[in-house]
Amino acid sequence: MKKIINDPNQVVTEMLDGVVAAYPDQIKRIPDTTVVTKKDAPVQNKVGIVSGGGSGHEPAHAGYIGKGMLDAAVAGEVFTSPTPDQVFEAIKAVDGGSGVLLVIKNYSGDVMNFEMAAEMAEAEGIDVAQVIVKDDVAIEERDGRRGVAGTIFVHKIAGAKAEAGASLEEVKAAAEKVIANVRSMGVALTPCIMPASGKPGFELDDDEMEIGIGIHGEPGTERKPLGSADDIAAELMDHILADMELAESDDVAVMVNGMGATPEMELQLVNRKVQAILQEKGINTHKTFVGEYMTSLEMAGCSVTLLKLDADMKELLDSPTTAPAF
Amino acid sequence: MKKIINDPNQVVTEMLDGVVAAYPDQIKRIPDTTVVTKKDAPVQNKVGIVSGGGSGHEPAHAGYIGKGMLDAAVAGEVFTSPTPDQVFEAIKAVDGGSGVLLVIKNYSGDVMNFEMAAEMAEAEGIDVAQVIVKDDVAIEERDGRRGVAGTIFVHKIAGAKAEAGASLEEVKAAAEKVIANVRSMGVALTPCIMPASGKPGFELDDDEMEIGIGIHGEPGTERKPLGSADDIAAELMDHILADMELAESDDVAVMVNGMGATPEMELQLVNRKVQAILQEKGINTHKTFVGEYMTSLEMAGCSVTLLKLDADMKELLDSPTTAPAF
Amino acid sequence: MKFTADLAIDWMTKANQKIQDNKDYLSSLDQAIGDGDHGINMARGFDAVMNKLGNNDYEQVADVWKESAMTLMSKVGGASGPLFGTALLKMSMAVKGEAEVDDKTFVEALEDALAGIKQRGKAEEGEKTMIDVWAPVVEKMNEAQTVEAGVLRDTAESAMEATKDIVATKGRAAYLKERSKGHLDPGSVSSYYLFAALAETLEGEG
Amino acid sequence: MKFTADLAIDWMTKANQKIQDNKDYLSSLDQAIGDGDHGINMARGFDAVMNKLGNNDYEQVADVWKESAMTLMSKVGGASGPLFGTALLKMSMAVKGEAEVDDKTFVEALEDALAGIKQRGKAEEGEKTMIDVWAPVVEKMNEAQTVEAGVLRDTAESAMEATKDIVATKGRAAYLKERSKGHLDPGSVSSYYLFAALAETLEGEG
Ligand SMILES: Nc1ncnc2c1ncn2[C@@H]1O[C@H](COP(=O)(O)OP(=O)(O)O)[C@@H](O)[C@H]1O
Ligand SMILES: Nc1ncnc2c1ncn2[C@@H]1O[C@H](COP(=O)(O)OP(=O)(O)O)[C@@H](O)[C@H]1O
Ligand SMILES: [Mg+2]
Ligand SMILES: [Mg+2]
Ligand SMILES: [Mg+2]
Ligand SMILES: [Mg+2]
Repeated sequence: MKKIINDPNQVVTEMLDGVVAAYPDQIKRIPDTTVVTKKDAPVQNKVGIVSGGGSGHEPAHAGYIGKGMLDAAVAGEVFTSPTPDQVFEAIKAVDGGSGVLLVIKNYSGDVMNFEMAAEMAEAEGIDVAQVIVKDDVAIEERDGRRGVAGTIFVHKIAGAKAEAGASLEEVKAAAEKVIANVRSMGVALTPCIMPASGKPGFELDDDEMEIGIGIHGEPGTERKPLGSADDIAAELMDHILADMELAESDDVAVMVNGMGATPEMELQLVNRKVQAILQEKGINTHKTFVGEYMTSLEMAGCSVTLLKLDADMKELLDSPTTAPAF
Repeated sequence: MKKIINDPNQVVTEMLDGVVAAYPDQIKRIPDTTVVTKKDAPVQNKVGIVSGGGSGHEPAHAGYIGKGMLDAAVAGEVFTSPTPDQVFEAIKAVDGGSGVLLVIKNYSGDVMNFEMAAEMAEAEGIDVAQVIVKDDVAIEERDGRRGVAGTIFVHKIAGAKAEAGASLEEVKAAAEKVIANVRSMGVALTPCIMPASGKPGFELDDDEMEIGIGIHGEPGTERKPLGSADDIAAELMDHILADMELAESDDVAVMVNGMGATPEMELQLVNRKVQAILQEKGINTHKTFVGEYMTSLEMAGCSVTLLKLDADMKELLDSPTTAPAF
Repeated sequence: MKFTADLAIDWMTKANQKIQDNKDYLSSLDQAIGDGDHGINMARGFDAVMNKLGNNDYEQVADVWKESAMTLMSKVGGASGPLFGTALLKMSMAVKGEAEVDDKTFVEALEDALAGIKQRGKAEEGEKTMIDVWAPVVEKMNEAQTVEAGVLRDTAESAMEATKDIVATKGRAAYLKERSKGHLDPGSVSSYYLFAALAETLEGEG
Repeated sequence: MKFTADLAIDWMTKANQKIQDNKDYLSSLDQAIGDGDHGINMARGFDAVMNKLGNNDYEQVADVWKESAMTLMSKVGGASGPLFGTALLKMSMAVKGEAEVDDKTFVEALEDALAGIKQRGKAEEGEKTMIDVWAPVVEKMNEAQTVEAGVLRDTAESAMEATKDIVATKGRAAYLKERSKGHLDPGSVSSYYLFAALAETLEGEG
């Protein structure tokens, strides 16, 4: 395990210290928690947006805190969803009287822990709504799908909606619309190593890749010889497009997301092919994001995300945010 | 060599295609060159800023094209400085009548190729000035120092100055002021592999790191057992601070730059310690940048950059830019 | 049976021992069909439980279980944290106010725990989760209306082993579909440790 | 000596051959004390030169050298591109208008090339760069006022080998300071190939 860390059991709390030290004017930490919030939280009469999950996906989720995006992020241990008490702290910290939306990635642990926190908050009279992101088409059944990089689009669009003064119900509806229209799929070239165990999550031969990988190194759909950038992009796009209803002249947002160790040069090669495929189909790319948005520690690989946009979503996606990672 | 690429000899041109496809409203490519420019270049009566160098440092340099930053970036082959004819194309494309500043990283090859381009441009009556960035304190002699991540601050501040309508002389002076006040140093945990050769640039044992590494994998100052995040940050800061005159209450900008394969979690751990050291010395961090700004393909490691700021530089650093990577 | 607060603490102590001893094993099971953190999660949680229990006095079984439940809930995380937390919380509610818990009440408490797990996990028997250990154990105890160490251990052990043959439809292993077969469910193995620890506590008493 | 355009092409062809044959070797030399691309750079450049020369007719030596110079300049990049480009450009300027180049003019051309390299590289002899091959070769030719194959090859070869003992003060190897000792300078090795190729061309003629 070759990592720039101190104590493997302290990486989460130290990472949060680092984030707060990097953006002290924007982000603060609730003492004795693993919750970071906007400096000016709670914003009165604005719906608060809380997201979070296991750590190891940086810049998710703390990097998306900012005006027009998240109000708080809850960090669990590496790849382990945070506990209800922590999520509850986040909810309390960002409720400005208009209620709080929880953006949850679809993993049993995340769903349970966030739900329990929601129950605790409701017991204290805080209005809470939740949405569950399930964008990973590597899983066939829609309800079993994992939440991966598409989550960032949910943060952005729900965050913009909340910033515009919408009600909790409206913000939730905006988030649900993103969830209904976003699809992702990923590939890994090398595994990631959890600091606490020091062991790779899986093994891949020198000439192999794993298609359909999860962001915690969950096994994918197929293991096969490493393909070219064009082949990889085409394969991911095949799966994604097969699951979306996209017609000529439709608008999409594209995200080519690095898993942690893949250089941007390679992400741009994937993007090149993704855009070529879209162009060939007459689909219009409204906006493209190439970079590391939802990572898996030092995994090498990438994911492709498409979000089908309507006029409303375009406006919300394009509206400004101060979140450092967007 | 485990890379997401197509033909190893086509990575540069395909990467540029990817960048243009990602930001088609902002960036265009000059046909049959490896030059990308602002979509609206040349901007009349604004000093043009051209940078560039070998490829493999993405998002440098194309990602810094935008209003308030670069007007053009010239991409050489991987780790090989671009040729004079290409740089000349860039100069011609961005000259809006007020002259062009070349931001050159201090490598023999870069200096020679850019200088020859400058001569060609001057022969055609274009006003050209150049600055040479040498921020890497791993090299003792100031004039022999490499240009590394500090270059991004030169782009930003010179770009903002040009955007504000300053003359070529003034823009050059702003760039020189950054160069005089910026210091960097890096560390590598794993080597990078050039696509064309398929071979790692150097070898490191499983428990070793190389302090003072160059961004092309040039050997550093010391090879030793992998230290903790705190130790690494402290060592890089020691070298940097020993070379700067920083007094209590001075303002700095901080960049913790990933070399390509290092997850942001680790960069934040380094940042945490960097900020603690600054705080202890009473030095004020005006702004912090944590992420991948000047990479070395898939090298694992990071660099730390400090820029001492005065009021002018702060304003220029803080002014807006549309560059996708800043 | 007269299950006291001291026995409740003894149970948690023995459970902790097994979890810590098998931390790497549990993680390796989770690595095969999940994300490899189950041992780390459980070890962190039970370590915290031991810390809590060691620093306080408890009159009632319910207090021990409630404290353990809240600690697991706030320290384990992942899927197993809320589930083990809910189980112990439901048990503590079922025995509230009783200084000594008899067999009948203990069985009722286990039934409530199972119901809590199912509800929280939105899962049923046969989905390759810890429910596949809890359900048969509760069923056996319910039939006998007594909590007997040998039966407890044997039932939990064979149920745990039987999870090998199940195709997962809940939790992370569900992503693997058919490929999840042939692997033990990590949460079922830690549930087995819990019941085996309980059996030892009861035997030590008997 | 009557050095013609055909011989100039023959020289470039033989130089290309050596560069391509030793591409990996040159890169490995550069990997030791630089960034590992010297062979790749030179091979790419000379490949382009061959392409260019093969598709055109040339009357004068100067035209061959100028075309080669411009091609190297626009295809090699790095430090070596502008230097070899400058060298050949200076040579072409020195022999401009002459259909056949005699020894005296050839030597003058080499002198101009060396001056060009020094100026462009802001470097002198003894800094562990290609100058450490060019300078002794030019000096020897200048003394003799004739370009003799054997002398050319031997001088270039021993000069190339002598770069091993130099501590670099220019180019990427300078970062290594004392540690650059014991390694050949890659640009000096490719310069040696250039002169060895010239020697073969002259021998083929003689
Ligand atoms: N929906 C569910 N209902 C019941 N038990 C579940 C459910 N999902 C997961 N589990 C149990 O949790 C265990 C995994 O726990 P753990 O690895 O700690 O959490 P995570 O899966 O979040 O990493 C599984 O082995 C399984 O027994
Ligand atoms: N300033 C200089 N003057 C003369 N020759 C130089 C200078 N800098 C580098 N060289 C030569 O260039 C060679 C390296 O070329 P190459 O590897 O192609 O370029 P780069 O160093 O840019 O990667 C060195 O071996 C040396 O001979
Ligand atoms: Mg987990
Ligand atoms: Mg080079
Ligand atoms: Mg797990
Ligand atoms: Mg080189």
